[in-house]
Amino acid sequence: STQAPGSSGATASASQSGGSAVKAKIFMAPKFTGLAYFEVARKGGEQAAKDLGIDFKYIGSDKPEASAQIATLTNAIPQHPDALVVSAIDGDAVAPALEQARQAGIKVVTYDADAAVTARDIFVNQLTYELAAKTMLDAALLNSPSGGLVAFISASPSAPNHAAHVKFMKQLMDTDPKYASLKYVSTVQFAGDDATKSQEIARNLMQAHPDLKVIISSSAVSAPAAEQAIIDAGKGGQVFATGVALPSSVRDFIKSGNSKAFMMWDPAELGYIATVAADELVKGTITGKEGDIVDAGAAGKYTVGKDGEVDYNKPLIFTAANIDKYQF
Amino acid sequence: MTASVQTVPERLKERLQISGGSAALRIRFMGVLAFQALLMVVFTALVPRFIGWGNVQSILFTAAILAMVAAGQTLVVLTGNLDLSVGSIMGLSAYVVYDLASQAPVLKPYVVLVAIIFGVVLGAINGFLVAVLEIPSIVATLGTLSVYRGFVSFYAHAREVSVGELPQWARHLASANWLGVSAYVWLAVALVLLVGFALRTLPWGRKIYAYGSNPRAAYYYGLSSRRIVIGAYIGAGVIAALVGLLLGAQVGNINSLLADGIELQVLAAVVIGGVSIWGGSGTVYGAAMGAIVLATINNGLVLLGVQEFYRLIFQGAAIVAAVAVDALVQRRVQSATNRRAIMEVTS
Amino acid sequence: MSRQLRTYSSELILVGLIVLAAVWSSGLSPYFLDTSNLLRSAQFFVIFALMAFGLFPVVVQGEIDISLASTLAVGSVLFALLSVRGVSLFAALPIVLVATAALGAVNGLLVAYAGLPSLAVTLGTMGAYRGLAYLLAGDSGVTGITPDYRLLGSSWVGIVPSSVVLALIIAGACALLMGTTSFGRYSYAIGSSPAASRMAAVPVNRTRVAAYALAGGLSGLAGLVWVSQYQSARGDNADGSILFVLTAVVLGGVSIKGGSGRAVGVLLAVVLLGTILTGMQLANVPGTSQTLVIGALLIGAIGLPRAVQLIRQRFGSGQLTAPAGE
Amino acid sequence: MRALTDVSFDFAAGEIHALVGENGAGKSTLVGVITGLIGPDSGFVELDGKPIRFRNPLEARAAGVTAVFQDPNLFPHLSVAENIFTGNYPRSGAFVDRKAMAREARAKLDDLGFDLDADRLVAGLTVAEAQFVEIARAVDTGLKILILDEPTSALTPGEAEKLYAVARKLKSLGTTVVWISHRMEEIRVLADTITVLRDGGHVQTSPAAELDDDAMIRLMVGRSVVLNQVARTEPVGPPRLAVEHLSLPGVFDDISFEVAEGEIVGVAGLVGSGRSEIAQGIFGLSPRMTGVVRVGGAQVKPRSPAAMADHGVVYLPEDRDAEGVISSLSIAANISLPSTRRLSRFGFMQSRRERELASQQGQALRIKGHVQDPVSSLSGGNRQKVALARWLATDPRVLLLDEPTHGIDVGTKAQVHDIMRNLAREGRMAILMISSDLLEVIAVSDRVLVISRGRLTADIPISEASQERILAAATRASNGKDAVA
Ligand SMILES: Nc1ncnc2c1ncn2[C@@H]1O[C@H](COP(=O)(O)OP(=O)(O)OP(=O)(O)O)[C@@H](O)[C@H]1O
Ligand SMILES: Nc1ncnc2c1ncn2[C@@H]1O[C@H](COP(=O)(O)OP(=O)(O)OP(=O)(O)O)[C@@H](O)[C@H]1O
Ligand SMILES: [Mg+2]
Ligand SMILES: [Mg+2]
Repeated sequence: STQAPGSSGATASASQSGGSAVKAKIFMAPKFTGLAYFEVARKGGEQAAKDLGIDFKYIGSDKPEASAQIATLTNAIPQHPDALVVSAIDGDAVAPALEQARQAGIKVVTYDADAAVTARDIFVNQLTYELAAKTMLDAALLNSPSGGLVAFISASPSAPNHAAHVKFMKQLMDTDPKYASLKYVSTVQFAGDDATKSQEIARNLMQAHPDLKVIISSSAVSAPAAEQAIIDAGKGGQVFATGVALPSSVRDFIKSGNSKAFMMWDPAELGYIATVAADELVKGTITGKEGDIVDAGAAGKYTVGKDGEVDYNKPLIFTAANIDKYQF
Repeated sequence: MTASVQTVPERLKERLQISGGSAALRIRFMGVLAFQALLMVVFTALVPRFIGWGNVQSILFTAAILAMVAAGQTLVVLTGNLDLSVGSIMGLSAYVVYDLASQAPVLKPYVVLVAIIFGVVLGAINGFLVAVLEIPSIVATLGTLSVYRGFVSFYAHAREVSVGELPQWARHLASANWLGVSAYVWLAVALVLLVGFALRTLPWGRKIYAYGSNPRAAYYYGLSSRRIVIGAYIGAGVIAALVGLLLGAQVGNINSLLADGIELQVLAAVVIGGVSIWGGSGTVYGAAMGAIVLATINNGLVLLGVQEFYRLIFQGAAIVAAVAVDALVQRRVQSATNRRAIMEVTS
Repeated sequence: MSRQLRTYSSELILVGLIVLAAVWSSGLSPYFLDTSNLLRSAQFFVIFALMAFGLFPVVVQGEIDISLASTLAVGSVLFALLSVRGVSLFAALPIVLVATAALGAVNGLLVAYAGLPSLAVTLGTMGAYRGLAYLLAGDSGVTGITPDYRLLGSSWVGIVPSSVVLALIIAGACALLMGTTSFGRYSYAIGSSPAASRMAAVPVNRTRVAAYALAGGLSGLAGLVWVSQYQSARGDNADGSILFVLTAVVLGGVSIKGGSGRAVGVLLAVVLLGTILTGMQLANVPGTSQTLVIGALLIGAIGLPRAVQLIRQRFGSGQLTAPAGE
Repeated sequence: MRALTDVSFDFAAGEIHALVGENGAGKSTLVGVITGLIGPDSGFVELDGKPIRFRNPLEARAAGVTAVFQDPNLFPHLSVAENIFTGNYPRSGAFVDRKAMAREARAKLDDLGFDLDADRLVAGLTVAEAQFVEIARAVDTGLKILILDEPTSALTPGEAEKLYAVARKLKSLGTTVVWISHRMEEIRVLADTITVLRDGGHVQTSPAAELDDDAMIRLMVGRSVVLNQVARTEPVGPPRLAVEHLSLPGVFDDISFEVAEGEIVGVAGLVGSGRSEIAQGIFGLSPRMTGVVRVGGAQVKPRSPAAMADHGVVYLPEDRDAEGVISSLSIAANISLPSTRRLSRFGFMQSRRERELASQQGQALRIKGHVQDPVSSLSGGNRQKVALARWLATDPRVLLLDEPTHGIDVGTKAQVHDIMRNLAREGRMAILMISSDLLEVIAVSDRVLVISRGRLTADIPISEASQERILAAATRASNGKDAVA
């Protein structure tokens, strides 16, 4: 047989708790623990838990490895949570574990990084890849209004969101007249979310391309680290790093005038919405089909789109004018 | 049975003197230099900008941190052991020390001192596990790698120490240029020379070489293996803790993963630099050159616009090539040696 | 009888620890003692177990191989590529096993015939093979694994997952290989003294290469388990897991200096680590504490016997025969 | 286990005091106890009438007691000078004064009459030179006791002479020299007093003049042993091993000889003359060797020890502990190691057959101890027997024995000789025996080959062999040409 024994029993117990007045039990699993970004998203989840009366737990390994996350998820299932809120470190690899969870009656919401479509009910996407790409290029133009040469730093060759961002940015620069002033270095460098490595690459990129104007990274570790390297190399204000960054890690750069803009979204709100969506799935107010509406109160209402995707799509560009508004 | 005879043929003696010994060991350092020169020639031919002053500086800056940690690692490798926990010590020192300093400003002037204390304690724990509890070093420091890193993560709680919280002098140092060269490069040069000098002229250093060359002989000579090994680990720990501060200041936003995984790069630098993984031979200068070789490879491949995969493959090949040269030299030393006992420990 | 007890003392300690860990885990989490869950969790450790059984003979021979996780990645990517290209599993299996065994054999050749230190060699090939895996996998990895490749990871023999059965079979084969064949005899001899083994007409180099090839091949097999369980293959598969594998081997009583250790110990160590990790994860212990516990366990288990001995010497007979202080 | 039991005796000042005893009698252990390397369970050492307990050799050294231990223990990557002063560096301030170190080392070597460059790395030294470094290291001004544990076992007679001179000079300066050796003749010429140990116990201490060789041996082994030559009774058979024009560049050149079935051929020569290398070459340990090797008339290629063992050619290495046995494994595992394949069925070892084989060999060679005991628990002589037993278990045709009785006491020695004769006569094996002990070569061989500087300089029938003739050949360069270029 290909069916895990005992999983049907789990279904029964999970559906009993659904819909009743019992507190929903929701686990949030980031890619891995210890990263400030996920910690901010966790706060959002905890806020939602407070607002909606959810039994909320934050689980995960501190190892940035797919197998570690799979272990975490596998061991979450027997604890019978009502829902899992997951940022998938490897969307395909965790899919079987998530499918197993769904078979056991557990609702699955992904946030930040999606898993295979069949493995989850809803994906709360912070930004569509294309919008993220656009926003990053906008931030690049804010830094270097006259355009110039752009280079990319990604996390790893196997991070699908980074790869998609780069693909769209290249496309936009090639086709969109708005970004025509920007050119790009075709080879992507990889820093594995490591600050030291990011700095080394930033320095080497500046050497490799004397006319380099902007380094873009969708890694919240690499972008600030690259900016730091630029400043330390005495190129602050001439070369710019931008891309995804927590405001707390770039506040000094922006205030000192070395950098004009970074971008992100509000991870707390993202975590909030994802948790709310999970709760609504558990309660049965939504099922995850196209057209359902996730009502996250003050955080807004979002319509479920194709393939269960909910687009949060509220990019933030941090500039000297607004950075103090964002305390995360 | 009292015939007076010539011992070993004179010409054999000469042969031994040339093939064995110092010549070969010295050639080892020249080997790294030659490899570096070859890299530079190739890269310059492919990308003329490679040899520009700005680029050279960039390479040296990258190499500086690695070279310093490698100098510490060399102390341990010379004793025939390994320290896989240096990255964790760096991360722990950087995060905890800077965080303490930003929480309790009275500590700010003592940041360096606090880091040294951390280095001594963490290094001594490693040394104790290896020398007293006799846990093979690779196992012991694999354990402390996890434990020290676990401690930082525990302490950090996913928070970052941001650039603004760092002491001003540390930030200044990270971007300072002295005589047109980054302060870190000067610090690295100073540290490598200092460690090299200490290894060469302090009894402490000579005992490290002696112990690593033949631990059994050291035992017979009454050298305390415990003191020597713990001393080497403390040296490596203190250097790692101090360099952690430098790296932290350089990175700016410090999270609990700072320097995670750097131990393999450091080990690669040491191995490429011709420090024998069997202990007893090699210099910190070689290890520093090894760091420069690694930095050069990374830099050159970025300049060439080569994909990440090739960097991994190229670096791996460089490591294997370096140890191959090392083994050749080692074999010469060995072949020139009494097979019976003297080199037995190293084979 | 007492001789038997002494011979298997490290295994007995492991069994004791497993019992303790199980008691502790069931105290931590009420979900621990759920058999079907335990078996499912066991599945997760199969990949590490296979690599550990590959590493075991290498360590017995006094060498090390830290490139195995990279070899696994090459293996999983190759399996995935062949699957996507419609090659049947039975054709793919020998191809990949030979390929990964060849990668292992390269390590072995460099260590045995060129006489290079194994740590340094495999440090180099760890990077090189990882690069190779990325190269083969392309930017986004390989997905769309066909069902026949997934059977191993999703089928059950009675109530036991097939992959767990596979791991047990490999454990048994490994125990036989090391305990009763000339390869095993040679391995222990080489680990105790390579020079003396050579003089005793032991084919040292060939035995070494064989051990490395076996390690590579078993990592390739672990790659199949990976593909079958996770249905995707990327260049970074199993990155970083070699530390866990090494921990298991050493914890299993295999001396890192070579010459001693048994397969049953390695199996017990994997079970122990699995028990502890599963227990902690079921209790949602933060990842950080898990790291700390494993690190401390490694140091404790290996260092404890010596610590006890030292304390006994200090306070017992008052005699120190070990090298005294300066 | 007790290595030493209740040993008490005195060393007088300014004498050469020989310490003799069988292998495993506890001589080296005693040295360890005196110098603080090993803590005694009970008892004490008195120096100048005061009880003293050194915690390590450095403390002993500070009190004027040093030892040159049995196995060379030097630091190969360091210079001669540094080896001499390790742990005891001349300093200027906190630093090691490297110049003074080199200078003092040179002075010391000159003083002792050793011709050795202090700046050379120890890795490049010969055995004898390494031994000189150890001695130079041990000898110091104000030395009260110098203990030398088998200092001449690796030296040529000429080199040993130098050492005798050093010992006598130290004695004249008031130092007590404790001399441990298995060589009767040197004890005769050197010792003032002789102490005999047996089985970890003290047997007797008496002035050298009052103890003749026979009495000494009787005290050592508890019976008298003579190295007697047994006349051969059977004719030798057809050639078993034949080698032609064997050469290994820089080591030996153009070696040709034959060994017949049932024959024991002794190989004499100075240390480093290349005897071991030749035997190892035949055993497949030197792939670069050229020439022809025939076993039983058929040409074979010495590719590896495993291949040669398959052809029935086996080699007993001279370094028993590092190469002859695997100490951590059991006696049975050691004996069966080269026979694993033969003891396997369908690839699996049959432990019953293994045990049978081991105990059968153990009984034949009278090996002490249970077959499951680790070899590390055995004494040197018994280890040697284990090393031999594992080959005999493969039923070989040609035995290459390298210093088969090196460092073995007289009692066991005679036993080993009997075994060899037996193997040749009854077992019809061809035996090539390398030995530095000329008395042994003459006593056991049917024919003597002499190697000098990598060349075969003489092939002497036993009827014509004498120590003088062998030595003359051993020191002659054939045709003025050296193999070592
Ligand atoms: N630490 C120890 N504990 C118990 N027994 C030991 C110890 N060390 C050595 N032995 C045993 O003590 C005996 C004496 O060994 P020792 O090395 O002193 O002999 P020796 O007289 O020097 O012999 P040789 O002439 O071969 O050098 C041997 O049987 C040895 O196996
Ligand atoms: N101390 C040494 N250092 C370097 N090479 C040596 C040394 N001793 C021997 N050799 C090499 O080995 C060759 C022969 O040595 P080998 O050991 O075979 O001689 P041997 O006659 O068997 O002496 P021994 O009695 O030491 O076994 C020499 O020509 C030399 O090349
Ligand atoms: Mg002795
Ligand atoms: Mg010899």
